[in-house]
Amino acid sequence: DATASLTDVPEASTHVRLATDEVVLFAREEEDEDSLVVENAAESLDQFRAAGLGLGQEESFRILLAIKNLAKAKPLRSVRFWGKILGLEGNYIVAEAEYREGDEPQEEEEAEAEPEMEGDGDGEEGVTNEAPLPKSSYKAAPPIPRENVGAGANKKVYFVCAYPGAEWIALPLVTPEQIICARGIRQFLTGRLDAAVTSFPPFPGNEANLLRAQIARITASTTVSPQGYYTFDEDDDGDEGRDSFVVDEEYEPRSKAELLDPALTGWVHHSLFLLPQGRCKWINPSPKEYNDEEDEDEDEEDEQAEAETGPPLLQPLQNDEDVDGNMAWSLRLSSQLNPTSASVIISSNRWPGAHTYAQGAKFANVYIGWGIKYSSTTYSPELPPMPAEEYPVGVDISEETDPTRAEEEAFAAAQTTA
Amino acid sequence: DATASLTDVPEASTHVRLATDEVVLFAREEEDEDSLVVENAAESLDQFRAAGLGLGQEESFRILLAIKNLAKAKPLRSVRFWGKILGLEGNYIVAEAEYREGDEPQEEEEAEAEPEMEGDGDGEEGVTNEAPLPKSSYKAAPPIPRENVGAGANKKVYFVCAYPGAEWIALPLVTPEQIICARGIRQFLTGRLDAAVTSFPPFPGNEANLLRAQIARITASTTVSPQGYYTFDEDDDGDEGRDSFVVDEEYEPRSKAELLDPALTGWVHHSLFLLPQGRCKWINPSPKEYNDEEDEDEDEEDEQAEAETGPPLLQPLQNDEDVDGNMAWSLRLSSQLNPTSASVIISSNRWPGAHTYAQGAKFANVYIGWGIKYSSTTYSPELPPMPAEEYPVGVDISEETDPTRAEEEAFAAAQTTA
Amino acid sequence: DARMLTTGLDCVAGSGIVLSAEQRAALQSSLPTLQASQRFRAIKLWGRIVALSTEYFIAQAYGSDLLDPTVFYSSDCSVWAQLPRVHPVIVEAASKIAGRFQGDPAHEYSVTQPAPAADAPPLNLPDEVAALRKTVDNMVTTTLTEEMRLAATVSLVDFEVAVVPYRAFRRNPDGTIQACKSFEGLTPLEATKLSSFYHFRRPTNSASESKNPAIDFLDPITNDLPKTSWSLQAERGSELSVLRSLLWPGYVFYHVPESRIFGSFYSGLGTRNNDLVFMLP
Amino acid sequence: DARMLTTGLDCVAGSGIVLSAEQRAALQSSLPTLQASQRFRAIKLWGRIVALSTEYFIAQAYGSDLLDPTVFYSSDCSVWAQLPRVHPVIVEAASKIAGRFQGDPAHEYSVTQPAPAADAPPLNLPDEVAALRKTVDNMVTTTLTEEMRLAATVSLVDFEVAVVPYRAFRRNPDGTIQACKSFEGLTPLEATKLSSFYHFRRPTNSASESKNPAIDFLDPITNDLPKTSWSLQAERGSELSVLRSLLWPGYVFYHVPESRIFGSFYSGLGTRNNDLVFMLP
Repeated sequence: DATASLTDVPEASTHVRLATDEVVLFAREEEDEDSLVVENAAESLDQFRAAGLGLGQEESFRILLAIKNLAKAKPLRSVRFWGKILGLEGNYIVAEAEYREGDEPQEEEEAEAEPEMEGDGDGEEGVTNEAPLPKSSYKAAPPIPRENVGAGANKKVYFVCAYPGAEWIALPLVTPEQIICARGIRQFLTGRLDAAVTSFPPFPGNEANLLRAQIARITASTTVSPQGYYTFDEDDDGDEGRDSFVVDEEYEPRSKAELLDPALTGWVHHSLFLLPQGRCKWINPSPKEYNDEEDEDEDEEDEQAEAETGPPLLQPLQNDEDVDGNMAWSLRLSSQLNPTSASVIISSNRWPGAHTYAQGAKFANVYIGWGIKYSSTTYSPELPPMPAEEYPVGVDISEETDPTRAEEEAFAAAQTTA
Repeated sequence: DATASLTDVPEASTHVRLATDEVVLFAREEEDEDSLVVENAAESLDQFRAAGLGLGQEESFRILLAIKNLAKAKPLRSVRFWGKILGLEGNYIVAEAEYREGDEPQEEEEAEAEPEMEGDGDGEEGVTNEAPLPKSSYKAAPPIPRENVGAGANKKVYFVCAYPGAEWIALPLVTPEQIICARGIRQFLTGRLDAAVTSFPPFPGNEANLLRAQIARITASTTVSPQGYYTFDEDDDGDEGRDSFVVDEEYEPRSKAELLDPALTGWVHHSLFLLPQGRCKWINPSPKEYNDEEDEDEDEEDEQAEAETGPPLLQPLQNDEDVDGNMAWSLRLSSQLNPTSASVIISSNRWPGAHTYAQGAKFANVYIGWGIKYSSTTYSPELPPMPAEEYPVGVDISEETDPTRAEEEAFAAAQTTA
Repeated sequence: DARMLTTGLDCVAGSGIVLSAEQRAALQSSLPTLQASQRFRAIKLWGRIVALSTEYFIAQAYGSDLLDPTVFYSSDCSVWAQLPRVHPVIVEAASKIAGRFQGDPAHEYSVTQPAPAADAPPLNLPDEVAALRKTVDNMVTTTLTEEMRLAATVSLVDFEVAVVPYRAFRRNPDGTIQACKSFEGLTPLEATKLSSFYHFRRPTNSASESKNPAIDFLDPITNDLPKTSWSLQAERGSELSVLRSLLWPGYVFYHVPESRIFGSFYSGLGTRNNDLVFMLP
Repeated sequence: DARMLTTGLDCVAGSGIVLSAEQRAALQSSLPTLQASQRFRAIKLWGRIVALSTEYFIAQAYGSDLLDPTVFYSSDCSVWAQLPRVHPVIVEAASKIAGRFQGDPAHEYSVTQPAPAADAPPLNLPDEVAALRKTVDNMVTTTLTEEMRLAATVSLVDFEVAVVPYRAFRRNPDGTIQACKSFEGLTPLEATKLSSFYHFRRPTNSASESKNPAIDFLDPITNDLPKTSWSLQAERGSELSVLRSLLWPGYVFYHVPESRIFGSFYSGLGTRNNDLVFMLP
């Protein structure tokens, strides 16, 4: 009833600005997709919606258009809708992409996108520079180098926007420290990428980095696919460390019964496990200088620390750890009344909001939620370390009680009388 | 805002009765579909909806359930959602089905469902029996026999219900007279199957028959499919009269460009043409008695009337007659912004509301509308025939002008004086 | 309202009127932008006219006069062009065009009608309208574009069949019309009666003998001829009243009783049903 | 309202809350039937609690008291069972259960809490509630079913986070609460402020010093602790206000400014976020 609310002349509202941004989505262009793989986000979201999950139809369609725009704007090899993370003041639409080989942004470019964060915990703004404080003698262990674009936790790059049609912003690469620290904190995101993260332990970076770390954790834990969909490349040498796979052209879709088997044998992880170290590929944290270009491929076996290992790629889910005593995954059909054309839905109980559907030869992952890992126990932040002792108490220095006024007076009287 | 309208205690409204009917749809049962082919109406309607056609999502889903219920209740070989016909007081949800061989209802059963209508035009109620009128000497031509279940215009059977969840009612078989008469009238349906049809020429039957006739006409004209999807059975003998076809297992989906070709070579009719005679298979209207069981197969060539022929099955659309000077079909893509996963939509301009989508190896037909054929010229109902002359004027009988009073007086005076 | 797009479309879906997610998404962006660009108070999607080679979507934007909208059209729900305002003689000529819209706004139609009688008062047409008319042998031939026909059709539909529920609007003493804030919706019983619906147009019956001129100022649709030029049905029980025009098939008005939710949508060929009298049972 | 289901769901979709066409179709049939079966004045879909092996859909039906609904649950949106009314001590015990709902209404939970001090006033529990509690060594162990936990959770969510816009309800002199007919929606500006939203519960602050007790009778959410236990965002510009609870993540309230459209939906795990204070920036 358009006419029922005709009362005031509206000012140019935020809504209009939003809509104007969105209008760019609907500009029509020649299709020219060649080899670029753009997931049909609207179709996947239709499947999720048929299971009572996901987002509304109009937003889904806008996301599809926004992702196509992203694919046009950047030299990408593939791009898909990763999910939507809710924040306190705004939300993030997240796209996962891979650059075309050779088109990865240069390190300088990366560095620009990244805020200062390679140091040890000075990412906190507005706290420093109050007065010259005594210098701590604490010397941090040298940071564990992050994985490069295309490898491990940085295998994919992530772009976020506040809503479909807003500018896509590339998130910085994630560092092991960020992942380790993100595991220890529970934090709502604000929706502003440049927001400071105020937490203990202090997070090495701003919200863009925390968001990226959470995406890395969620991705590592929840990107699953029907067993057999992906396979290792035959040409690849078959040792433990295989970290790439291809779509099996001969994949015969799993039956619904197989996918619904509570033993979870029908599903595998297709993202590398994130080691406690905060990397997917373990690196020896010896204090030697690493050459960034080489550390991935050469196995320098300085056995100073024990190598961490995780489950290999394409490992079935049945070995996944329980979530607070409950199964890690819940399985169901998308439809109870029309099972013939229903899809199978697998939902992570570790990261509520992460779902995967599989129907026929198609599947997709999505995450829609606050970016918070499930926990049934009440969170207690890590306690700050004990304060350091001020001075070593020894022969030269000992602590004494301050004299009382009576003692001082007695002392003064003694001096005078002496 | 549930709470915003909490004012009156509602009486048990029609709505509740409706909803209670619908609840039966959602009763869950074991799936047991064996060889029965039930079209996923919801999926087809999703495709139409993606093109801005069809019905709402919830109604689509209820239709799917209603069709599954129909499939359970009757011995059907296949069933699909045919469409929805709007009426003045109510609407018809129409399902098209084929009985399993041998499970066709007996003729008696048919006759029960059919109202009296085999006569010539006494289907009009409340008009007869006013006073004993003079008998007309007009003798109608013997009716052309209708086609049997499984043949021609009665190849499929049709079930209708007022809304999904309401009882499915089988429509009677259609007769050639009904089809011929339906062509000459333009009539809204009421939504009541037993409503009288008041038209000139008088329609031989009630609304159930008119509805069935319109369904036959729409089906014959608008059920089209991508060329190559269906093929003639190799085992079938290949003469002109082939009236059955099978799905080509090796069908390679037509490209969108082929389907969008304005020459319409990408599309064929897969329903038989309805001849002027009101049948799909011409029959010699000689007054001999026909044996219903034989008339289909034997070509008795009493050449008293010239046989009517129509285009054969699986004939491309490019030979279709224009519709009032415009092309008979309109073609478009379902989506302008996402052409890669769009479907091709072909819409009949002869029967507005009849649409077909094709995407990949799938296609479906649907009709949603008032059941009225398009016409740009103003309709004039057929004029009643000229009144018969009262008596043949001849030597014995001639018409004369009544004498005027003056003449009568003159005559009387003459008599008297004579 | 653009805001009520989803609700409204949900209410007309049972009549076979749906828009795709793509179209809805585009409208949700383009209509507010269009509204803001010219500071309209409100904008609504009026409907869709299905041409042979495209679909014309129509939007109406309102300033202060609810009965005098600015009309826009678009074939992709995204880029909008304003429709010309057409003179009544053009509307009259356009109403004589039989046949489908072609899909090309520049397509030209010629309409030939008898010229007005010689002793008729002069029409005093504006130059640009007069330029479209050519009189030969007592016949006037009007040449108009499909864009003009589109504009004429929208105004014809609005004049002939646009309806609102009783009490939803009031007339102020100065003659302006506004939404009635106290309107709480029709009762379920009222919603089943044609007499509860009124033409949303400047009343043709100016000598209204109504008792309450602030409320009873619109023409009731029950005066329409033929009497059954409407199909009023309750959908989903009494949760939704749907009023379909038979004169302009494709015009659907909806109202959720006991709520302020009402509106209409036209989705059709853009042709008037001149056969209506013959088509009724 | 069941009638407003689509509009409401449309408003919470941006928060990741959607229902399938199957679920909506089932609800459109089953909710009105449920409402009529016991002659409720209204019924609404309250939300969905996601258990490990199923989803519990929750509906609330209203008689004369808007703050005392009858609560139903269903796992298929079609067959509904009534939830028991649970005693406050059971609600209190249920609130201590950590972890997920299992999906089996008969699943039993045990909650052990310190017994009340010896000199505390006696609780006077009804027999059926007392039967669920067993005191051993100054500890009370309460045994309750998942169905009771479900009922307790719904009442906890309603008490702690159910909100309504300012002015949408009024209190009559007899203390009953009713929808305010003159409510025209919040202004776009008001809709951006937490102070425009109130708890829809019997006010805890009984000594209200308000000037207008008919309107200002509800607890403002701005008194909640911690202060930022809410995320208020404008979606689609200012066309839609969405208020998400951080204390009960999954509770989403929506309001279309300048309209009467408002409502809420809960879609979550059914667990309270006890870590909230640590999670704020």
